[in-house]
Amino acid sequence: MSKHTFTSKTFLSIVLLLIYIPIISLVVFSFNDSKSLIQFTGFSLEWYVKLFESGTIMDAVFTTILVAIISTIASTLIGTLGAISLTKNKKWLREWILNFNNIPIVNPEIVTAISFFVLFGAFQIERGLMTMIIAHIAFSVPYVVITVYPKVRQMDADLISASSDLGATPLQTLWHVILPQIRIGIIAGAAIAFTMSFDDFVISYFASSGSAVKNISIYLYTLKRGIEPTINALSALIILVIGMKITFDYFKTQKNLMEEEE
Amino acid sequence: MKKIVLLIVLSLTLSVLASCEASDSIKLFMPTEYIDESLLEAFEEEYGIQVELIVFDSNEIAIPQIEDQSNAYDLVIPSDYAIEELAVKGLLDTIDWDRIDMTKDLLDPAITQLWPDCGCDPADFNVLNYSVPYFFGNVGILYDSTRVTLTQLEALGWDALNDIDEDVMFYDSTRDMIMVALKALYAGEVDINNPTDAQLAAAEAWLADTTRVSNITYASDEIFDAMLVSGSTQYAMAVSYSGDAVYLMSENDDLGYYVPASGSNVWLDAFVIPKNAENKDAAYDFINFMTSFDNMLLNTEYVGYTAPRTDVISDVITNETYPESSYRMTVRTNDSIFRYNTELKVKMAELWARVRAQN
Amino acid sequence: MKPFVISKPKIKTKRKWTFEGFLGVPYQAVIGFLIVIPIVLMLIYSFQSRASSQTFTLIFTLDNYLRFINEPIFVSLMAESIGLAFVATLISLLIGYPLAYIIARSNTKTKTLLILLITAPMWINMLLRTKALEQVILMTAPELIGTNVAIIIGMTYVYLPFMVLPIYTVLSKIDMSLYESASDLGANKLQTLIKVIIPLSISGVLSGIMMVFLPSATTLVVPKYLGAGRFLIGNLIENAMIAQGDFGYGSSIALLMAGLILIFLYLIKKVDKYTEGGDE
Amino acid sequence: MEKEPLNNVKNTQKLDEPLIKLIDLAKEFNGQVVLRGIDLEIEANEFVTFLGPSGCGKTTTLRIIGGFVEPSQGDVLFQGQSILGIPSHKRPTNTVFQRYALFPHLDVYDNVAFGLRVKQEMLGRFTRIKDLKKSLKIESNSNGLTKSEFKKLFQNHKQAYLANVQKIKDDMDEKVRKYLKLVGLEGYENRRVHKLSGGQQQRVAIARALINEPKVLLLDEPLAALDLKLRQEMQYELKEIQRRSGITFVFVTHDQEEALTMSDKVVVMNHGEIQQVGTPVDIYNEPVNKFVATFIGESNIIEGVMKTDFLVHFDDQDFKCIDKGFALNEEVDIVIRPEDIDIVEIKDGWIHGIVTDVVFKGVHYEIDVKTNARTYTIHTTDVQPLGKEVGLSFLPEDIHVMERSN
Repeated sequence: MSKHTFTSKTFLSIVLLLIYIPIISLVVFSFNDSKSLIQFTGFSLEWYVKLFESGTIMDAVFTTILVAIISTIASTLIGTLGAISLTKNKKWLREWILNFNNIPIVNPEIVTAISFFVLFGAFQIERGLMTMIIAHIAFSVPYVVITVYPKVRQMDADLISASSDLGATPLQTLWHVILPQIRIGIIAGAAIAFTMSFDDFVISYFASSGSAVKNISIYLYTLKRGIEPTINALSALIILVIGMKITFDYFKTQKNLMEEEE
Repeated sequence: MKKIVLLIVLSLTLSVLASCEASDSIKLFMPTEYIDESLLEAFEEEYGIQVELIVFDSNEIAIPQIEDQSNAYDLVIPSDYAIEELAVKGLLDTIDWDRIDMTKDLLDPAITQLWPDCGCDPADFNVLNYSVPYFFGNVGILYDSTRVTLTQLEALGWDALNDIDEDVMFYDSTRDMIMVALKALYAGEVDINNPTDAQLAAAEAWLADTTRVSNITYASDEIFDAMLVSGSTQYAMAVSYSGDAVYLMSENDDLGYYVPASGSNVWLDAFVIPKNAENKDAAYDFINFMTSFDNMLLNTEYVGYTAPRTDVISDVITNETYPESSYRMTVRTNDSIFRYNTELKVKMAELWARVRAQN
Repeated sequence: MKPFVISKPKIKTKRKWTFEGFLGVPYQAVIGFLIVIPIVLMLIYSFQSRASSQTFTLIFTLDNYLRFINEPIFVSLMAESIGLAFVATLISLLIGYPLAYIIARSNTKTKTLLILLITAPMWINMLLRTKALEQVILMTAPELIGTNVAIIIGMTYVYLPFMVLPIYTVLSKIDMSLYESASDLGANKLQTLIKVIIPLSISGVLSGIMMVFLPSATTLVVPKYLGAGRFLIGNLIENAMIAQGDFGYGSSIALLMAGLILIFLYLIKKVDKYTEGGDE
Repeated sequence: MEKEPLNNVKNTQKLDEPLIKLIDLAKEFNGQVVLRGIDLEIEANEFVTFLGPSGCGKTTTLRIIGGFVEPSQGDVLFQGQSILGIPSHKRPTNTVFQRYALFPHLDVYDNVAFGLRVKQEMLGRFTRIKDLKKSLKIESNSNGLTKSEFKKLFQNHKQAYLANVQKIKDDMDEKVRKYLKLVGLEGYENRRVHKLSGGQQQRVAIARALINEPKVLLLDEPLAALDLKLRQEMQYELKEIQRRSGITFVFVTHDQEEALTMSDKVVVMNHGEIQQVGTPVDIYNEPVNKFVATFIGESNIIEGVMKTDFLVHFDDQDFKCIDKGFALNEEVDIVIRPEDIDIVEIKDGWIHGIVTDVVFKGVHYEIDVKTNARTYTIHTTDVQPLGKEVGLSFLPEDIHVMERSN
C-alpha cells in the first residue's frame, strides 16, 4: 500500500494529539491531590476513594448500566423481530413503517426528547426510571432495525423455505436459521443500542425530568456544587474500560486478518 | 448461554420493580445542594422512612413539575412567591400548625415582619398558612476583595456588576436578576411585583447591556467551585444568595458579601405539602425532624443559609460559626419580597428568554 | 397469448403470515406509540394557545410560531446556532476528510489501529469529553471560554469522529486500482482526488455532514460548558419546556428547528445530485 | 399420429389414487398469470421431469407442490387428499433447491441432521421432562401416590426417558452417517459448507433432503450450477439414488438432454401450460407441436398440408407418411429429425440442394443443405464437400406430422 508522506503523517499525529490531550488531562487530574482541575499539585488516589463512597455517583453509574442493558436487550429483540417481519409486510406498509422508523434518526435528538417529554406529560405518566427505559428502547429500536433489516434482506429466501421444507416449524426456523443468519446484524444493532443508551444525555434528561433518576450524563449536567476530580476519576475508569475493549477489539481483528491471510 | 441471558433479564426486571415499589417513603422535592444529606440518613434511621430526594434548579422549573399530577411529591421546598402561586392554583394543603413542634413565636422577627401572621385580612395571602419556614435570606454581591473593593461597590451599587471591568457571574434565575436590574435602576421607586412596562424594558436593557465592560457568565451553583479557592477565583463579583455567600466566605477569606443599598429581595424558602402528596404523615414527621433545634442547627451550619428560628440564629452567632453581619437578616428600607403575579410571570419568562438568547 | 381468467375464488392464505406478523407487533407498537404519536402530539401542542401541559382546547392557533418568529432575538439565536453548527461542520469536514483519506490508504494493520483511535472517544460520555476540553481550554486559554471560537472548537472536537467514520467507510470501499488507473490515464494526484475520489465518496461526506450538523445545531452541552452558560437554540427549547412548562411553545420551536434542518439537508442532497450529474 | 388428448387425466376407474395429482392449477403474481390449467398425475416411484425454458412455470409448479407457493386456483392432492393450506414443514415432500440453500452457519453434518433435529426437538428436552413430570403428577394424584413414591416413579421415568433420548441421538447419528455415505461425503462431516465444491454442496443438499425419507423429492434444477462432466456424473447418480430409494423424484430442468436421460416421464411446459406429457422416447419421437419438437432435440420444421391420411405435401411434392386422422388439406407442421435425413446422389433423393455449411461435431458432422424451398440440417457421419449438389432422402416413418400451432 501507499506510503504516507511526511505531511500526512504530521497531520495525522497533530489531530490524534488534539483528540487525546483533553482525555489524557482528564485522567491525569484524577490523580491530583488537590481539588484543582488546572494545577497538578501531587499524586493521590483520594478521588477514587471518594468516587466509590459517593452514593449519588454510584447510583448514576448503576442507573446508566441498568438502563443500557435493559434497553439494549429489549430494543434488540423488538428491532430484530420487527426487521424480520418487515419483509413479510406489504410493500406500501413496509415503506411507511421505514419512513416512520427514520424519524428519530434524521431528527435532532432534542426533538425526539421533546416528543417523549410531551408524550409522558400528555398521558400523565410519572417520569422516572421506567420512562427513561421506554425512551431508550424507543430511540434504539430504529437503529437496530436499520442495522438488521439489510441483513434480513440479504439472506437467501430459499434458506427459510429449505428449513420449513425439512420440517422446521416457523419458530424453529426463526431460531435455527434466521437468527444465526442475521447474527452479525443483531450484534451490531445491539452494540449501537448499548452505546447510544450508555452515552445518552438529552433524551434521558427530558424523559426523566422531575424525578430523582439520573444517569451519568444527567448527573454531570445537573452537577453544580463541588465539581471535584471524582468526575475525572469516574471518567478515567470509563476510559480504562473502553481502552481495554478497544485493545481487545484491535487484537481480535488483527487475529482475524491473520487467519484470513493464511 | 440462553439461561444466563434469561437470568440477567430476570434480575434486572426484578431490580427495576423493586426500585419502583416503596414501603414507606417520601418524595422530597427541593433546590439542589440545599440540605445536609447526612440528616436524611439520620431521619431514615429514626423514623424508618426512606427519603427520595429530587432536586430542582429554580422555582420556575419546580412549579410545572408540581403541577404535573403524575409526579406526586410529598414535600416541596419552594420560595415564598412560588408558594403563593401554588396555593392560588389550589395545589397545596394548608399547614396544621398544631402538628408542627416549632411554634410560630420561635420564628425570627424579620420573617414575621415581612410575612405577618396577623390574620387581619383573610383575603391577603399569608405564606405561613401553607408552609413551614426552612431557610431565608437575601440577594447580594459576593466579591473577591483582592479584585474589587467594598468602596467601589458602595459607590456603584448593583451597577458595579456592569461597570467594573472584571469577570462577573450573573445568577441564572429569572426573578432574581430582573429584581437586581430593577433595583439597580429604580431602587425604592419600583414595585418589583408590579413594574411598569417601561421599567421592565429598562431592566431588560440593563441585563442585556452590550456596552458594559465586564464579562458576564450565567451560572448558579457553579459559584461554589468558581469562588472557593483563594487566589484563583473565577469571578471578581457574583450575584449570590446570602447563604451561599456565607458558606463561601467561611472557606475563602478573600470574599466579602455586599447587599446594595438600593435594595434587594428578602426571600423565604419553606416546606409545603402538595394536595396530591401520598404520605402526608411522613411529611409532617420530616418537617418536625428538620425544624428541631438540633437538626436545624446542623443543617444551617452545613449549608450556610440563615435559619428561621431565633434560638438557632443566636447559637450560630454566639459560637461565631458564621459572622453576624452576613448571617443575620435585616430588612432595610428598599428591600422587598416577591409576590405572585400571573401576568408578570409570563412577561418575565419571555423577557428572560430574550436576555439569555442574546448572550 | 389467450386471455386467461382465474375462475375459482382465490384460496385464502391466512395461516402463512400469522407467525411473522406476530413477530412485528412489538416493533409496530413502538413505531406507533413511541414515534408517531409523540410527534403528532408535539404538532397538536404547537398549534395550541398557551396552556398548561394537561389541558387541550383543540383550538388551532399559530400563536406559538408567531411568538417565536416575531422575536428577532430568537430568530437570530436560531440563525446563530445554525451558523455555529455550520462552521463546526465545515471544519470537521476539512479535518475529517483528509484524515479519513489518509486512514483509508494506510495498510490494513495501521488502518484498524487508526480507526479505533479515532472512534474510541465516541465511547466516552459526551459530557465528559466536553468537560475534558473545557479543562484544557481553562489551562491554556481561559479567555476563550464563552466565545464562539470555544463553542466551535467544542462542537468540532465532540463530533469529529462522526465525520471521519462514514467518509472512511466509503473511501475504504473504493477499489484501490481506481487510484492507479486514474494516474495511468495521466491524472496527477490532485486531479485523481477531485475527479475520481471525491465524487465517489460524496455519500459518506453527506452522512458525515448530517451526523455532525444535526447534534451541533441543537446541542445543550457545548454552550453550557464552553459557552459560559450561553444560550443556543437547544437551551431555548429546554427553557421553554422545562423552566416554563410551555409545551406548545417548546414544541413549536423544536419543530421549526427540525423543519429548517430537514430543508438544509434536503438542499445538500440536491447539490449532491447536481454534482453527480443526477446519475443516482 | 394418434391424436391423444392433452393432459386428459380422467382415470376414474383407477382405484389406487396417484401419489400426487394436480388439478387445474393456476397462479398469478401481481396480476400476471404464470401458470394455468395444470392437470397432472405423478405416480409412486416415478422420476418425473418438468422441462421447459425459463419462465415456463415449471419451478412455480414445483414450489406449489412443496408448499412454498399457494396456487391462485386449483388443488393439489396427495394420495387423494388435498394438501393445500398445509404448510411446507408438514408436507411429505422434501426439496433440493437450485442454489442448494445449505445453511451456511452449519457444517455438513449439522446440515444433514437438521431435519431430524427439528423433528426430534432435541433442544426441547428440558420442557419434555417438565411435561413428563406434569403428566406423571396428574396420574399419581389420581392414584393417590405419596410424595416419595411419586419421586421414585418420576426418577424411573426420567431415567428411561434419558436413555431413550440417548438412543434417539445415537440413531440419528447413525442415520446421518448413512446418508453421508450414500452421497459419498464420508469424512466431510465437519466441513463448512461454503468450503465445499458445487458438486459436494449438491450432495449435501440431496442427503439433507433424503434423510427425512420423503414420499416425494422435489429437485429444482439441481445440476444447473455444475460443469458438464460433473453434471453427467450426477445425472447418473441421481437416477441410481432414485432407483434404490424408491422415492418419487420430481425434477425441474431446462436441459432437454438431462430430462431425456433421467426421466420416466417428461412434462414439457411453455408459457405456464403443459405442452406434452410422455416418456422420453414419446416426447422425442412424437412431439405434439412445433414447440416440443424444437425444444427437444434439433429438428427441421416444415410447414405443409396433409392431403389425406398417409399423404403429406411440402416442398412442392407429396410424401408418403404414417400419420393419419387430420382433416383433408389441413395445414400442418412437419418434423424431420436431422439424423433421419440421408445424403444421397441427386438422382436417389426426394429433393436436392447445395451443401452450404459443414461443422464437425465430434461424433457426427452437421451439414446444411440449401434446397429451393429451405435449408435442411442433416446429421451424418460422412463428410461432404462445400458447394456439392446432393440429394436428400428420408423414409415415410421419419416424417412426423403435427397440428399447426401458432
